[in-house]
Amino acid sequence: MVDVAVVGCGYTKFDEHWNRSLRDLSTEAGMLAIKDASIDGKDIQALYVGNMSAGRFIGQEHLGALAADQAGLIPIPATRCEAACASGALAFRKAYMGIKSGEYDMVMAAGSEKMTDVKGTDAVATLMGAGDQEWESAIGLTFVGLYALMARRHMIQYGTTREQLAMVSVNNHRNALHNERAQFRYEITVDKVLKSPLIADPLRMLDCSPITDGAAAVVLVSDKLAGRFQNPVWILGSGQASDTVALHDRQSLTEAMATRVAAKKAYEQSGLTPQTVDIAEVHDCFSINEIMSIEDLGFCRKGEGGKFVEAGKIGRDGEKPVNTTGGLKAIGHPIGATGIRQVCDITRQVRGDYGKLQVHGVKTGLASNIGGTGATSIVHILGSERPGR
Amino acid sequence: MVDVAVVGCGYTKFDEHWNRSLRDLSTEAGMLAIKDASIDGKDIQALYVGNMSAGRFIGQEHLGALAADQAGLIPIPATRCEAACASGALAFRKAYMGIKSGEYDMVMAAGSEKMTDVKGTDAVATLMGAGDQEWESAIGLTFVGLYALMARRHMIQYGTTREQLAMVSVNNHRNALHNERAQFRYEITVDKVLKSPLIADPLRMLDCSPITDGAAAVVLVSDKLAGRFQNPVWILGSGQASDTVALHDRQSLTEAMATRVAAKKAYEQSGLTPQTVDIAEVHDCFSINEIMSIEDLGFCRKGEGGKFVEAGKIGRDGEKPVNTTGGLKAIGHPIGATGIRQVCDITRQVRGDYGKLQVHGVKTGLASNIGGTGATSIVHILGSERPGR
Amino acid sequence: MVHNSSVPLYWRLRKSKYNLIGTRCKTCSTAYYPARHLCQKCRRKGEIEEFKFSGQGKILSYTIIRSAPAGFERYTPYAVAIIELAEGATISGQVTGKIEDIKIDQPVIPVFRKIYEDGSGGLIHYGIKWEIADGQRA
Amino acid sequence: MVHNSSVPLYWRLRKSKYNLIGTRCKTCSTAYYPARHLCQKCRRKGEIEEFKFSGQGKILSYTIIRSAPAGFERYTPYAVAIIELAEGATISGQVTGKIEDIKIDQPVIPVFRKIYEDGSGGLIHYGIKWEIADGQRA
Ligand SMILES: [Zn+2]
Ligand SMILES: [Zn+2]
Repeated sequence: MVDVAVVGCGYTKFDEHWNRSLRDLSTEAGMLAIKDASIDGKDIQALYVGNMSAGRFIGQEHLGALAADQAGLIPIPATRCEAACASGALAFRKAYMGIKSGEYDMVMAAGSEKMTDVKGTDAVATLMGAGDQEWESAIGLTFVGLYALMARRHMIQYGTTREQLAMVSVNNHRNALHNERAQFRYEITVDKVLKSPLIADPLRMLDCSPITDGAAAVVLVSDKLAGRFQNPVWILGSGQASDTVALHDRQSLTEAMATRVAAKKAYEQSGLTPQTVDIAEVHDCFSINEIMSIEDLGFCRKGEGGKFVEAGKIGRDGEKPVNTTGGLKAIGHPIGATGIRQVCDITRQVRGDYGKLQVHGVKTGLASNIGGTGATSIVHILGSERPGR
Repeated sequence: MVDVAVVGCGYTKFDEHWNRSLRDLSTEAGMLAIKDASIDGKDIQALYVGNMSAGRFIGQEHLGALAADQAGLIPIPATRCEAACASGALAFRKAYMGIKSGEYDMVMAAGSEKMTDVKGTDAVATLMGAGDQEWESAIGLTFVGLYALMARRHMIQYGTTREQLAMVSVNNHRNALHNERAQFRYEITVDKVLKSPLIADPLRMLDCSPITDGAAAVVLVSDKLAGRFQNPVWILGSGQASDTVALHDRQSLTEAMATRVAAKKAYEQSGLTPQTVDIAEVHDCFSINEIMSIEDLGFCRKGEGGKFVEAGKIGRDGEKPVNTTGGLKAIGHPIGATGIRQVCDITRQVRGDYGKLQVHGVKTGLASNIGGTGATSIVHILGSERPGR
Repeated sequence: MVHNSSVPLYWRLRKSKYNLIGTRCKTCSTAYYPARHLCQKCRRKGEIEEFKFSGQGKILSYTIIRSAPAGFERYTPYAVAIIELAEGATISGQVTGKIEDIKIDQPVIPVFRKIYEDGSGGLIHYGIKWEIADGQRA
Repeated sequence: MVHNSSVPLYWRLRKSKYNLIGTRCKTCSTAYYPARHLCQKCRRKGEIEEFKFSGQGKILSYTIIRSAPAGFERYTPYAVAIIELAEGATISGQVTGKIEDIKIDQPVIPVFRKIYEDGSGGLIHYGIKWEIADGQRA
């Protein structure tokens, strides 16, 4: 069995980049990761690109070849992976499996999305491509609407409060204060969240991750090459699972079955548990998703996510620091880039070289990236020690 | 090293399916492959889906989860792969690597495209997502236009004739006569091709593969499971390479560098050569591409593809039977499905159970799937004997 | 960019959407709406038949859409709910009537309404919306 | 669905498209149009600078588009060529003038023209087309 490590990472400023194209952003992210790894671009043997909807956002498909082309990596194989908002983690997982297959020893996994070339209502419609086009989009549902349906049910079933939801956003904004690449670098309060405009009741503007342009990239190597690098961060577990595309077809509106299945696999492979993993990046596209994810990943029992947040356990100095660099809410959410950005942040925290963003003593971290309303869920666990063999 | 075999395959009728959706077609193809393999759907551990542009054709992304959902395969991991017109072969290659990684022992690779829900000019624009949106689409180039630019150059550099181009379509139509799932099942003549309307000079209507709806699927297993199946068809070689997305950025307009790189790898792995492989499925999205592919795959020297076709060497009883079931031209070209359909046809020919479509004595076959104007090229070689070890 | 306006798509689903017609597996009695042609439980052993739902249902969850996708801008705010049908399937749908009246677990009945009008082509899309059922049925 | 009509995209590329401005690697002298900000040969060792092309070029290949994509329907038939610029880069572009006059290897010069008009918004997209150069220059 081949072991795989992350040896370089980087992401662009996440922002509304009116003056920059998808290809610019992708190339910048790739160069950042190459520089971080101190390698030569020529050493990379394959490229995996996560992107959700460039076909609709900018009229461009064939994103793998485009990224290889722009980064001067031709003729290496380039693969675009898509699983809606989990496209980034999907590219990462396929890159990892590419190395495990024995085909490659060094690959790059990147993610990107350029969302601000279309007007807002078109972006909202495009994002619904992650849901069920025939039965959800067709009746005017939006992405935030779908998560609102989950939020209301969660509040009724478990007594989760509006304030607890708001605290998720407050924590994410606070964590982003020192993240120079975050879209929003200011603190917000529960009160401010509760006074922000309703978007889809009970969710408000400040429960929602924004529309963002950005790209992220990481370099992965096999154990054969890992010795050349100072601080390889090992992939200890990788799990992926699917659920129905339409929310109304699920067994439960308040639980992401796919996350539970994917997490179980990643925990088993890593030998870690929800209790022993040090930090987590979770998918807070909307505040309710962070609460549900905290539960589905096993950090607390189902229904207790709100209380877990309220008790401050997800803070940087809490029991289980979550989204220590700002999460999707404050860093921004360029769909295809997010899953890779999460891995970048876990990698830096595990390496222990993250400056003002560093959480003390992190040896292991988990990244959970969710597509649509939970139809795809991908969980990775990374750590500083090579997997026991 | 794990060896991988195809043990089941099937594809839907390729057609303008006004009354059927992408999800219907995908599910049908999956069921055909499951039935052909005589397995239970529950045995499948992961799903890979090739699709180019459902986001623009039907407003639906997240095609992996959708296919798993519709086929009742939840919660297995589902991955959508995209490399424009090579999306099918890309899904196949990733499925193969998934097994080689040790992660899975039985997976399904499927491909699909639903192209007739939008009007013709929108389909033409959507297909240009495979090219360079900023510098090719933006000036009104079309896909056939790009291949026309190659055709004219090929004619000037190598003396390839208009008649030779036409003979490609004639051969493909003849080969489809007994293919019940082909979109066009009638013979055409060189004269008819030459009298069909000009679309982008020098290419005419009958040089072009059509707009098609359809889906295809195959089941792959590791050597551990292959013994359970009667006629496993082994993957002997797999190569993938990239080139610039824009045609104008290439080193040559008459040679697909990526195809040469991908083919070289597949030949080396398989121990076969252009001379010893029995048959080939090549990517005849436009007639010129079949001629260039025949050259780039090494069946003849660069520039002699036209003469190779004229001499009848690609016929079912020729020296190197090409597209023995009708090719993209006559079977139809539902973009994401084509690469998987090619593997289905090679699999049946190698198994030797293809009825009226059977070419006698086929032991090995090559499938070449090209994305865009050659920015992605993927070559697979399959055969009846397990790879020598 | 409003893909819901695709005429073939509309045409394919109109019977099902106008009449609440789904499918049912004769083998295990599971009812599917939207229709599935492969029973998720019995797979190939399941025998699928067309099945008309009664339209009786109740609200599992709901939201008010205040920021709409392209094509629905002129209808905000509008209510969307997940409805549990009496026969077991669950479905998303718009809820008509006064927004303040909508509550979890409330019984609803289907009504035939305009879903939206395609801005460019002028094609009007009809379908089922849901209305709060009267007191007796609650 | 005409993504070329995106205003930010148009704005980002207008300087480059109006003025034939690309880039050049000072290290190896390779010229890039469209601009690249990473030299394909020198990679990080290459120093990239802005570079204005002379506009001298010749036709490598050409075609006549008779079946157009959405947005270009009203302009058929129109000619598109791949142009090799004197400084080494190659680019796709429309060729103005009489279609019959176009031949391989013919010298061309850039002219500023309307590329197309966005049907819905009415935004007119300008850019460079190519014109057959006169006899002396051939
Ligand atoms: Zn059943
Ligand atoms: Zn240079």
